Amino acid sequence: MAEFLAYLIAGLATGAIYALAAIGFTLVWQTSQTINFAQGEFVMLPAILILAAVKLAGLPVWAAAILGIAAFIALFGWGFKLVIVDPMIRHGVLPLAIATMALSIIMKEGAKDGFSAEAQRFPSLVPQETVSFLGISISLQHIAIIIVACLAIGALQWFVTRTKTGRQMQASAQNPNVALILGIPVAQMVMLTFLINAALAALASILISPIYLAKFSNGEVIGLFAFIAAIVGGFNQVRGALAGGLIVGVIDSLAAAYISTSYRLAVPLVLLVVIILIKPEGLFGRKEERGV
Amino acid sequence: MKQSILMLGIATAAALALPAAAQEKIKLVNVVELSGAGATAGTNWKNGIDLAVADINARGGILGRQIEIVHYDTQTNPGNTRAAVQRAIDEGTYAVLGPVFSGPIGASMQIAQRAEIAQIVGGEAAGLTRQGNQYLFRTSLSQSAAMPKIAAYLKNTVKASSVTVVWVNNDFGKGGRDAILPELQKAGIRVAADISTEQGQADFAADAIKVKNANADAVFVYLNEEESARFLRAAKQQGVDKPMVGETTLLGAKVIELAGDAANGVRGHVGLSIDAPVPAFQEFGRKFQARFNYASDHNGLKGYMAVAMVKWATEKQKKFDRKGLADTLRGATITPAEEPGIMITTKIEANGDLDRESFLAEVENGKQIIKATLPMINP
Amino acid sequence: MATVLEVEGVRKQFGGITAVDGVSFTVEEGEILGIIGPNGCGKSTLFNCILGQLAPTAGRVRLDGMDVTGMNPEQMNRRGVSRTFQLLQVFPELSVRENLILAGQEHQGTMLSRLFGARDAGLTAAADRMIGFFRLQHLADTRAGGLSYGQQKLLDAAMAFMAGPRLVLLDEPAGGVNLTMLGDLKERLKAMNAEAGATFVVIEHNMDFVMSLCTRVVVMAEGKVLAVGTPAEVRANPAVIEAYLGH
Amino acid sequence: MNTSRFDAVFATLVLGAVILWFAPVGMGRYGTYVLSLWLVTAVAVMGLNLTLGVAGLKSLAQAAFMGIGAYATALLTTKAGIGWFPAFAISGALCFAVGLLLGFPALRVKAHYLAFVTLAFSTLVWLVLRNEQWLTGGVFGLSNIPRPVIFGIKTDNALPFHRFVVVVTLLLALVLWWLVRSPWGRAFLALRENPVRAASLGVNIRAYTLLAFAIGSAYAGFAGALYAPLVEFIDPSPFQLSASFFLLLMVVAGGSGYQLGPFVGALLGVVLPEWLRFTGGLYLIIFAAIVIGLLIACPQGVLGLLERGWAAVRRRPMGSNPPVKETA
Repeated sequence: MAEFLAYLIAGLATGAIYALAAIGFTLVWQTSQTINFAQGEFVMLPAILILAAVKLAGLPVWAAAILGIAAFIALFGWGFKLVIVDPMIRHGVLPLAIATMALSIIMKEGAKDGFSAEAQRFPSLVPQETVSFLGISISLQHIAIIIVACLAIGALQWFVTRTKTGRQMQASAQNPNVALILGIPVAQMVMLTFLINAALAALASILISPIYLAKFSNGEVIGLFAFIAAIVGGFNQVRGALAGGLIVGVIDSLAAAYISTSYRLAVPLVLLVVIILIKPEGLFGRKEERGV
Repeated sequence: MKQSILMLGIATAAALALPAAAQEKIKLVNVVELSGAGATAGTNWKNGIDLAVADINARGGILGRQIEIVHYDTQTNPGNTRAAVQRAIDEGTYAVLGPVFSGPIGASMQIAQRAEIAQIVGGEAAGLTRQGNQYLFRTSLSQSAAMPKIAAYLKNTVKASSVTVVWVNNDFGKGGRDAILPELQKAGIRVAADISTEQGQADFAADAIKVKNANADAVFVYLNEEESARFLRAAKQQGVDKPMVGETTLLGAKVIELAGDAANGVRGHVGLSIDAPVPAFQEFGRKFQARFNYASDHNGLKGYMAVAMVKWATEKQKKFDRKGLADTLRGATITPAEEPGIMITTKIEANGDLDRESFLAEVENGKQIIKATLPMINP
Repeated sequence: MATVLEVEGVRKQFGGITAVDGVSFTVEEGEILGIIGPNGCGKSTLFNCILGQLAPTAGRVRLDGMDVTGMNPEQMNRRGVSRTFQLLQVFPELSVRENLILAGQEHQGTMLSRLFGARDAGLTAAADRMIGFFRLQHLADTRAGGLSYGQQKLLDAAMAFMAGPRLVLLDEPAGGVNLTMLGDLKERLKAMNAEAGATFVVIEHNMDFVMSLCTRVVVMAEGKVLAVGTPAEVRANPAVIEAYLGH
Repeated sequence: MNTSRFDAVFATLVLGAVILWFAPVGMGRYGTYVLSLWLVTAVAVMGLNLTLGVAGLKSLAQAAFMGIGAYATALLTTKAGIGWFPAFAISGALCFAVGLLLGFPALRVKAHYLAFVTLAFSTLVWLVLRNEQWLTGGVFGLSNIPRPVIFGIKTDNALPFHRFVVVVTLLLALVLWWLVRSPWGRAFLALRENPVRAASLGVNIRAYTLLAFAIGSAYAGFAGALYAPLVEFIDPSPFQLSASFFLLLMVVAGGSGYQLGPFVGALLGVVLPEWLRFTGGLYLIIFAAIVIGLLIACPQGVLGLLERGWAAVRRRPMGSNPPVKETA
């Protein structure tokens, strides 16, 4: 039992990170009906930018963090929408999805050539200590990740359902034409979605890099798992992404524990296929009516 | 008398070579993983080569000719590796350096063999040198040489009767795991758990819990440097308190830097390490740090040595003969006295395997401390 | 005259909203039946229920006396029911002739014979006859996407006739078509009815168009059938006048 | 699309094959190898172009199917001692069958779920190739894969093997050219452009969707059957998910739906990075930036760009106006 609890908490912590990244998929999906194949790299890069500001510009950590995050949100929230999404979205979703694949190559190679091919330590906001509970050790970092991620997602959910701006943002994403008629500033709202996506990615980056170490290739794994999480939870719902992330994190952790470790990766994928076959809109997704 | 004739010969050769040096450089192509899964290992290897080339060129090159080094990325893909090795040979490379990963080596070694050009690689998988390829040379001990030493260490020094094996599921880790299991069996050590992890894996919490629950006397960790560091941190968080035993990739400076406290107490067998009690290794480590601003792993040392092997054999045969280079290397013993770049006496077996001294080490207070030096197997 | 299509008590609900509420009517062989009604009265939803694009919540649809409720559009098509859509739906990348061949090819031979047989599935002559009938000869090899809107509407209708169907359902064939083209379209549809004996159901907004084309008219309002009769009868029906002119 | 017996695509394919037959003379083994690798990649891209460009289905498993074909051919020719030609046929048939099995449940739901299912499938195939060492050689791969012997002529050297690849690629391209112009090709196109309308014309959506996916996958199997003897060594890494993404990128960059698009796309994906090597370490960044720039300038890819340019050139001297649509 204690053993199971240990796997569960480790899985929840990892899953919380997947959830943060998965929300990015759902936000971009809602606004542009496309899949951002660079989402994993979005989580990789902020930590690298912060470290670059520390090592190359000699800034103190807090200043580097502010600068790094601001630069990231400007480049990959605002810039991403303006330079990549806007010119291509009119031509259908496929060229855009392909462009994000190319973008992921640029981000990965840029981080490697511009900064380092080596993994780097990343400062942690939380002490690297463990507490004992029911005979198992629980890392404070894991607890912090779960809490911060859930708070951030909760805040986002509150924002989109309870505030005027949030509802306008949601309306713009779901039906831009109607939103436009209702006088909602759709362009700004869509931009806001992309900024929130970048901010959440930066948050995930800061939470995870102390444990994963900052490295140019980290996005590959995070991107894949976040994608699985988004599908499992449902592509069109914020809460779906949260649930999907936690489920995939826990399943992965339990798979490592109780199933052949060399086939560990297969378990979340099989889950994904099963979900698509029995509940294609995802566990918590909204059903999209078959249109004529 | 004999010596002076030799000196005269070298002087003549140098004099003859000198005019050519101005216009003709000797071209060396390094084909290595600079992107994809092998990028970190490959970049270290490349940097080691760049350092060696800079050193050698500063001292007048090989037989008076400067080295021109070209790096080709393989994207850690066998097809691309083959293309790049073919290109290197078509462009007249003197020898092929790299790659580091066994798959890409396997895809490209027949090409160098057919062209009768020496290929000096960073791979450690045991199978590479069992195919009768006369042109393939390693730069480090093969796993089949290193693993018996670890099994003996686990049995005699750690006194473990059961071991958990944690390995990375790529050619490096799988090769090591396949090599250690029979050795453990021979030594009468039980394998409590056999845990496979992914290349580039970031989250080791579940693996660490599994290690803890297996509750063996010791843990044998065979991962690449960064994954080693992540694993050690996760193991510390989960309260794993059994001895962690490993190979070069567990005890390197890189792991200590990344894992911090969690690396303390880690011990094992070290082949090439910038912390080893060999002044040349430490000197290399300082030069590498100064030039690239980070600590080299064993792949950096391997890359440096690969160029030194080319230099030594060329000066030995006193000409730039591609086939002769391989013939000279095969079965040779290179000492640092003859060629400082080799750093440690290295014997090259007929099949391309290496034999050299290695070390038993332990990490204490963030420093790698060498506890014993293990002799060569067939000196 | 035989009854081709029989719609009996068809109802379609979306959540709490009833879009079609117990509609019944029949279509007799050789007639042109019009369905009219204000926007949002459920005409297109009714079409979709008849043709299997949507599954009706209740009610039956019979084709030549056989129950075809809930069959999918492909199966309906193979049983001889064709349709057009409210919005223009031709294949812009194909030429006019290719569009027509495509519209007929699935009714020729088997999957294998279509793969290994003639490239045009033996339909070039039939397609050219149809092109001639709709007077599109000069455009036969033009990309359909390059045609004017009205020309595309003609092609759209022509495609529905390509397989020699038993019944054709036209959803707003006149929508967005200019006046000259409209006359052409009506005249061609009438000719189709007269010469080929084709049976149609037409949904239309354009009253004049319906009244001059159709032999019988069903008037719908708020998901229900308000009146059925000849154009003259319907025009004189007070309930219809109320529904159309009352607001 | 027109139904005349031969057209510009046919002529280009045959002419291209003739040029490529002689191209590597004096080119060196490296150049020859890159040309062969380009054609082999183009075969896989052709298949994906049918699946995606013609029928509009998004498959993320093309490299995995290529892996199945490559491993099948490698195992059959090394361990089972079967000749290359039957191994080639079996590889394609195997991928076709697996495509049907995979596509059937996936397409039952909704076409775009195929992307998700193939994503999972792609990684599962990679796991099996890596873990089942007894069969696939695992991470160590399979080596010494023989090259075919045709009518007693060995293709061990670069040039004969290249010419062999040219012929096989030409035949495969012509089969696809023939298929796209058949009623099946018309139905595939209808699927992509407007599946609802296609269904109302009696097109059996499920059967054609499944066939387009399975035939596209079979082409990946054929490409794998060529890849294994070309490299003479295979391990799981070139068949990873990222490789499937890369093939998708080539389809779109070359010009999705254009029959010559795969050759242009594979040229971009295989030859351009090799050519860009002179730029040193930044070559992949430059490559990716070129792709993004291309897609921003013209989302229809290189051939779309050429077509647009050609139309502009043709229009000007003739002075005719582009077709105008009446507003709806």
